Amino acid sequence: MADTPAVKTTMAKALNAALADALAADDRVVVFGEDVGQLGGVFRITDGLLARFGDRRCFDTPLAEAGIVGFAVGLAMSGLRPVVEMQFDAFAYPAFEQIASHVAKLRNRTRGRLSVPMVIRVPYAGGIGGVEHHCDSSEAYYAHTPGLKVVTPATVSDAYSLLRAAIDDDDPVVFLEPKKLYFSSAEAVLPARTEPIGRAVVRRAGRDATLIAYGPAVPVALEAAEAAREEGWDLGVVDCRSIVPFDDATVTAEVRRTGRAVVVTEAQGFAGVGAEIAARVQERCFHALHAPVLRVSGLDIPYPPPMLEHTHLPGVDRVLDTVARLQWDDQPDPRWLPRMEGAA
Amino acid sequence: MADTPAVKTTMAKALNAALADALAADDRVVVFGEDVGQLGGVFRITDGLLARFGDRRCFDTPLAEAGIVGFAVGLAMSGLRPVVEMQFDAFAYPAFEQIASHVAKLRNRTRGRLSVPMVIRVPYAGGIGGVEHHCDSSEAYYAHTPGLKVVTPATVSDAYSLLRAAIDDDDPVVFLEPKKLYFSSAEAVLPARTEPIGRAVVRRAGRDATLIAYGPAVPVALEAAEAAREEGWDLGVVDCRSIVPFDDATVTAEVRRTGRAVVVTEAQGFAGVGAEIAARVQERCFHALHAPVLRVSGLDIPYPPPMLEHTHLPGVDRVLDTVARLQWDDQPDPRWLPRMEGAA
Amino acid sequence: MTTAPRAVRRAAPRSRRSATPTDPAHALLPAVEPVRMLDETGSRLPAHPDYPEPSTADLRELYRRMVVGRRFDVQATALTKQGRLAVYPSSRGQEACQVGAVLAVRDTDWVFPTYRESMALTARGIDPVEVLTLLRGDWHCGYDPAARHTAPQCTPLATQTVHAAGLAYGEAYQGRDTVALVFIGDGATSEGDFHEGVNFAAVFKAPVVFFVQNNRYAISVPLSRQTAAPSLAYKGVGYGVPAEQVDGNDPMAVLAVLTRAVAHARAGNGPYLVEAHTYRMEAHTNADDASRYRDGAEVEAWRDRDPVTRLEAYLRGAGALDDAAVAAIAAEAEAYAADLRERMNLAPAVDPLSLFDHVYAEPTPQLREQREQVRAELAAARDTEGDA
Amino acid sequence: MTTAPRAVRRAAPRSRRSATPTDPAHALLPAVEPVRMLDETGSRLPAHPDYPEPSTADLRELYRRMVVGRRFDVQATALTKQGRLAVYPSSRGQEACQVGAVLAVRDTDWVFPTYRESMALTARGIDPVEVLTLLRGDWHCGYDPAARHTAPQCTPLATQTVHAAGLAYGEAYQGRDTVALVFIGDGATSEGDFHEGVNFAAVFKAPVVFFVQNNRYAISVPLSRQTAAPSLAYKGVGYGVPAEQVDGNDPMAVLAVLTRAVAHARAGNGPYLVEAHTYRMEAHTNADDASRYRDGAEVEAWRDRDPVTRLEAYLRGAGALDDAAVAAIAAEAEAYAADLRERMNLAPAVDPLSLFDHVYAEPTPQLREQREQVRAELAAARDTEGDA
Ligand SMILES: Cc1ncc(C[n+]2csc(CCOP(=O)(O)OP(=O)(O)O)c2C)c(N)n1
Ligand SMILES: Cc1ncc(C[n+]2csc(CCOP(=O)(O)OP(=O)(O)O)c2C)c(N)n1
Ligand SMILES: [Mg+2]
Ligand SMILES: [Mg+2]
Repeated sequence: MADTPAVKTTMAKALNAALADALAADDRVVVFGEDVGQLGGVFRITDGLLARFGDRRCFDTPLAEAGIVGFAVGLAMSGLRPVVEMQFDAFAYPAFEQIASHVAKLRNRTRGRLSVPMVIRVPYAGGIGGVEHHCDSSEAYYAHTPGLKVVTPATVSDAYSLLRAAIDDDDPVVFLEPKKLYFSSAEAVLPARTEPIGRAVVRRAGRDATLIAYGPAVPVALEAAEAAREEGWDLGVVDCRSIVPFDDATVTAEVRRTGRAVVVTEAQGFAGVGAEIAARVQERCFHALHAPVLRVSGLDIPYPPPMLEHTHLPGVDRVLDTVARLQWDDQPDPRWLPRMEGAA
Repeated sequence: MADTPAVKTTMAKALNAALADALAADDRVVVFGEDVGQLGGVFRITDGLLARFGDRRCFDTPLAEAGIVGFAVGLAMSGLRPVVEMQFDAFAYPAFEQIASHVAKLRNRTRGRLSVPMVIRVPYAGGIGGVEHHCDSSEAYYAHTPGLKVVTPATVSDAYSLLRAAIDDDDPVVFLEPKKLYFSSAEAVLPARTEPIGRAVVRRAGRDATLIAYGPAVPVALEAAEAAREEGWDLGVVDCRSIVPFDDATVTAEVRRTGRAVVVTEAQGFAGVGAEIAARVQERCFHALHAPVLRVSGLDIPYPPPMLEHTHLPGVDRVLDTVARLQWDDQPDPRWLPRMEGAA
Repeated sequence: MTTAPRAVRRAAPRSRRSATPTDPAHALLPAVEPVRMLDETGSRLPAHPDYPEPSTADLRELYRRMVVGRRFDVQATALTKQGRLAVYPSSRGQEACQVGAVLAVRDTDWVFPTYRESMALTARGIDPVEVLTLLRGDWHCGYDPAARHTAPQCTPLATQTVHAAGLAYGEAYQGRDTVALVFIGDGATSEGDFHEGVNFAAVFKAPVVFFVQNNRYAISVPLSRQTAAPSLAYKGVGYGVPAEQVDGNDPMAVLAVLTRAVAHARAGNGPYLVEAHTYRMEAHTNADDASRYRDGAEVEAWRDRDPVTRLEAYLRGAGALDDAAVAAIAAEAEAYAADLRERMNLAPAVDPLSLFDHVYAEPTPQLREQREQVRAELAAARDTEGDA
Repeated sequence: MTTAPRAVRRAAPRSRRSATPTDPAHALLPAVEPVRMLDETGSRLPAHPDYPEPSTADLRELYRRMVVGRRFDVQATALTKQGRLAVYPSSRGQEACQVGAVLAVRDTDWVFPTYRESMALTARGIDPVEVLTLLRGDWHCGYDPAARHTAPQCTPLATQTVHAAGLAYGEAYQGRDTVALVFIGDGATSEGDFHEGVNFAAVFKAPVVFFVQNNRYAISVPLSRQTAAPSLAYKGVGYGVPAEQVDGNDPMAVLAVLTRAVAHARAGNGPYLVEAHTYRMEAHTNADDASRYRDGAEVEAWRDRDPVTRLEAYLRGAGALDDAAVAAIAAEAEAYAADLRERMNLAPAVDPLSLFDHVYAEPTPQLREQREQVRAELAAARDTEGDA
C-alpha cells in the first residue's frame, strides 16, 4: 500500500470508495436508505454499489427514517453491520427517538450482550445553497446523547479512513458528512487509514492562538489562519475529527502552548458543541489562558436560505474579528461590559 | 390579590391551578395529550380539568407524540392556544421532527404571518426512582433549536407564574417540569405572577462563588450553599428559570461580583446547557474570574435506574468537591494536569 | 341489495360502498379499480353511480387553469436554468391533480401543499412570484398563509398531514365549516406522520381530505419499495376512513371524486382519503437525473395519458371549446409566463438583518446581540468596499 | 366459489380469505368476527375451516403455563407492595395471549416484548428474577437477549416493531428460518413506528408476526380514542399484510391463530397481523388507579370470560385434566412463586462503577475520567462512614 500513488479525488468519491471497500471486505455490511440504490444517492455517495454488490447489499427502503434506523437496529441484532443514509440532516429528525432511545442505549440496556454496530451517515451543514430543512448542523443533538460516537471528516483522506473505522467500530457511529466539502478535492492515497476514531489532529501549528474546528469549519479556520498572517498573528488550527469521544489531550496541549483559543463551528452557537469545547478548554487550561475562549458560530436562527447563508456562516472575517478580541492588550472585551448586556 | 393569603401547596397543584386559570381566562386555550382527560395525567397535573371545562377543552388523544404536537400546530394555525403534555421526557422524542422543523420554525418560515403560540409541557429529569426512558434531562435538545423558548421552574410560585406566562406567550414554549419537585411544597400566593419569561433570579446572595442552576438542580445548589457555610464558603445561587432566552445580565453580574462560578445541572454534561452557561460566563466575565467556570452535572451515561440514580445525580458532595477545586489558593487543578488527560 | 360477485364489479367499476352494509369495512374500501370518467382519448365513459359529472363551466375552468398551470411549470423549470431559482420540483403530468383538487375546495378552505404543489397554488390564485419566493432563495414562503388559507409548502415528508388534522379540527371547534385539503406523495405515505395524521383526523372526525398523488416514484424509489398493499387507498379502512382511487390523469374524475370527498368532510362525516394514480413526467427536480432509474419507454407510455389533451378533446367534443377559445387560453398562459419571467428577473432585495425579525415575536437579548454583530460586520464590509 | 352474503358469514364466522379471489384486498382482510374456538363456558364451538384444533398435549401445556403465569403475575404485583419492585405492569386477564403466543413460536424464534410481557417471558422459560431485573431497579434487562432470542422489554411504544422487521429480515438474509413475534398494545398502534414497522416488514417480506393485544385501554385512554377503524386488524390490508382477529381470552383460538400466522411467516409469505380482543383486569401498573377511568361493572363482565377457567373447563370436559392434575399444577405455581419471592427478597448487589461498563464497547476518555471521579467520591463516602 505504501507505494500506491496519490491521486486527486473528492470527498464524495472517497466516501464511495470507503463504502465499496467495506462491502467487499465484510459480508455483514449492508447499505440502505432512500435513493441509495439505483440512483446512487442524491449526492452519489452510494453510486455504483448496487450494480457491483447487488440489491441485497445495497438497497432502497420506504421513505421512513425511524423505520430505516429501527430496521438497522434489528439487522444489527441479527449480526449484520448496517450503514444507513439519512438523505439530509433535518430528515434524520423523524428517527430521533430510534437513535436516542435505542441505537444509543441498546448495548447498555443489555449489559453488552447486544450491540448495534451501525453507522448513520448524515450529510449535514450548509454552504451549498440549499433551501429550508436541508442545511442543519445537527451534531449537538447526537453529541449530547451518551452511547453514540459522533465523527465528522474535513479532508478527503479522513473521510475514507473515518468511514471505514466507523463501519468497523463495535459502537454506533453518527457519521456527519459536511455537504459543502463533498466536492472538495485533494491528492489522496486510498485506501487511506489516518488515525482511529477519537483522535484530533493539528492541521496547522501556530504560536499566538489556536483555532479549534471540525467538519465544515476546518477549511474556514485554515483560511482564517492564512489570512491572519497578514495581521501578524500566527494561528494554529486543530481539527477535532471526532466529537465523541473528544480528544482533550491534543486540544488542550495546543491551547496551553498558545494561551488563546477560538472555537469555530458552523452550527447555531447556543448549547452547541462549540459551547462544550469552550467550556472544557477553559476548565482544563485556565491558568494558561490570556483571554477567554471565544466562539465563532452560526447565528441562533433557523438555517437561512441561499441568498443569506453567507450572513449566517462563520467566515474568515468573523473569525479574525474574534481573534482580534482575544485581549491582546489585556483590555476587557468592550462587548461584554455590563451596560451592553442584552442591549442592541 | 395583595391580600390573598399564602397557602401551602405543591408544584403539581400550582401547575394544575395555572392550567385551570388559563382555561378559565381564555377560551382559546385547549389542553390535550395522553391520559390528561379522565385520569388527570399520570402526575395528576390536569386533574379535574375535564370535569370542570368539558372534554372539548381538555381531552385525550391517540398515543402518538408527533401527532399530538403536529395537531397542536394545526390548532394554533386555526387560532387556538394548545397546551400539550408529553407523558415523560423520553416520550417526546417521537415528536422531535415536529418540534424542530415546525413548531420552532413556522413563524420564521411565514415571516410572522403564522405563529404557533403553544406550550409543550414535558415532565423531565430524575430523582423519582423511575425506570429507563422516564428520567431524561432533555433540555439541551430544545435549547439548541432556535425558535423555541425553554423554561423550567424550581419553585411553586414560578411553576404557576411561568406556566401562565408560557400560555400567554406568542412563541412556542417548551415547559420543562422537574418531576422530582412535583410534590415539593411551599407557601405560595396563587395566582402568583413572579417575572416574565427570560429573567433569572438570585435565590441566595453569596460573596465567594456563584452556583448557577435551573430546575431540579436549584434545590441541590441551595442545599450545597447551606452546607458550604460549614466549610467557610459563602456561596450565591442563581436560578436561571429561563434557558432560552437566557438572562446574561443577572448571571454575569453575580459572577463578576464573586469571581468564581460553578454551573450545576442534572443532565449529562457533554454538550449540554451547562456547557453553554460555562462558555458564556467565561467569555463575559474572564477578567473577573479567579478560577475556571466549573461544571457539575450528571454523568455521560444513559440515565441510570432507581438503585443507582444517586450516583448519577449531582448531589451536595459533588458540588462542594467542585467548589473546593475553584483554586482558592491559585493552584492549577491537579485533575487537569497534562498527564491526567484521558487516563483513569 | 345482494352482493354482486367481485369479478363483475371489477370489470365495470361501481361503488362498492352500499353493497354489503353488514361488513364494517365495506363502506370504507375503495372501488377495486380507480374511478374514471374519460378514457384516454377524452371520450366519456358510462356514467358512474356515485359521481355526477361536473358542470361544463367547471370543466372549462379546470381546463383553463391546467393550461396556465402547465405553462407556469415550464416557465419555472426554465428559471432554474437561468439561475433564478435554486431548485424547482415540476408537476408536469399531474395537472389534473394539481388543479382539479384546488378547484374542489373553496377559498376559505385550507390547502396543505408539499414542495411539488407550486402549480396547485398558482391555480388557487396565489401570485406565482410569491409561490416561488422560497425556491428562489429567500427565507420565507412568500405568500400570506393566513390570508390565502394555504400552509407554507411543506418539505419534511408527511408532517403536514397532522397539521391539517389539527387545523380542520380547530376550525370546526370554532364553528367554521372549513375543510382542509392535504396533498401528499406516494412515498410520503410510508412516513409515521402520515399514519398519525390520518388517525388523528379520523378519531377527531376532522374535516380533512387526504389527497395522495401516487406518481409511482419517490425521487428514484419506485412504488414497489413503498408498499405491498393492493393500492394506497386501501390504507383508509385501517383508520376507519372511507377511501377512493381515481385515475389521476382524468381531470373530470379527479374533480368529481374530490368534490364528493370535500362534501363528505364538510358535512361532518370526518376525513376522506383519495389516491390518484398519476405520473411525474419530469425528473424529481431540475437537479435530479431520472434517466438513472427509469427508462424512456415508461415515460413515453404516460404521454398518451396526458390530462390536458384528454380534457381538451372532451370539451371540444362536447362543443364547449373551439379553436378560438383554445388559442385565447394559450395566449393567457403565455402572458402569465411572460409576466412571471419578467418579475423573476428582478433580483429580489433581501435585507440580511431581516433574518432576526421573525425567529421569535420579539428578538431575544441573544439575538439582539447577534444582530448588532452582523450589523457591524456589514458596516465594516461596506467600509472596506468604499476604501477599494 | 360464490360469495356468501355477509350477514350469514357474520353469524357463523368462516374465513373470508378464499371467498372472492378477484379482489386484491380480499385475501388480506380479517374475518368480520374474531376467531373463537371455545365459548365462555369452555365448550367447543363448531370447527373452523382455517384453524385446526391444537393437540391436547399443547393445550395442557398452555394451561399449565397460564396457571403458573398467573401466579407469577400475582406474585410480582405483591412484590411491588413490599417495595421489591419499582413498578410492575400486570397482564392478568391476558394469560391466553401472553402464553398462547410464545407457545406458538420456537426457542430459536425471536420475541419482541413490551413492558407488559413479563408473563410471556417467564412462560418462555426465562428466569423470573432475570425478567424482573429492570423493574426491581437495575440498569439492564436481566436476561441475555441473544441467548434467549428475546429482545429487552420495550417501553417506548411501538419502537420494537421496526426492530423486529429488521431482525427478521436479517435472519432470513443469513439463511435462517427465524420468525419474529412482536407484542404490541392497542394504544401503541397509533404511533408512527407501528406504521413503519409493519410497512417495512411487508415491503421486505420479513417473517414477522405482529401480535396486537387489544386490551381496550392504553393506561386510561379507551380504544375509541385510539382508532375509528372497524377493528385494529383492518390495518393489515393497508400494508398488504393478511390479518386476523381472535378472541384473546380463548386460549385455544389464540394458539391456533398464532400457529397459523407463524407458519405463514416461516414459509416465506411475509408478515402477518393478529389482533386479540382481550382485557387488562388490573390497573395499568401498580402505580395506576383504574377506578378513575373505568367502572367495576365493566371489569366484572370480563371476569366471566376468564381464559384460565375457560381452558380448564374445556380440558376437564375433554378428559385431559382432573382434580389431581389441577392440584399438581397449582402446587407447581405455588412453588414457582415461593422461589421467586425468596430470591427477590435478597437485595441485589449493584456496583455503581458498573454504570460505566457498557455505554460503549470501551469507555471513552471522558467516561474514564468520570469513572475515576465517582470512584473517588465513593471512597470518600466510605471514609466518612468509617470516621462516623
Ligand atoms: C422526512 C423527509 N425525508 C426525506 C426527504 C427528502 N425527499 C424530498 S422529496 C422526496 C421524495 C418524496 O416522494 P413522494 O412522497 O412520492 O412525492 P413526490 O416527490 O413524488 O411528489 C424525498 C425522499 C424529505 N423531504 N423529508
Ligand atoms: C412513545 C411513548 N409514549 C408514551 C409512553 C407512556 N406509556 C407507557 S404504557 C402506555 C400505554 C400503552 O397502551 P397500549 O399500547 O394499549 O398497551 P397496554 O399498556 O395496554 O398493554 C403509555 C402511554 C411510552 N412508553 N412511550
Ligand atoms: Mg411520488
Ligand atoms: Mg392497551
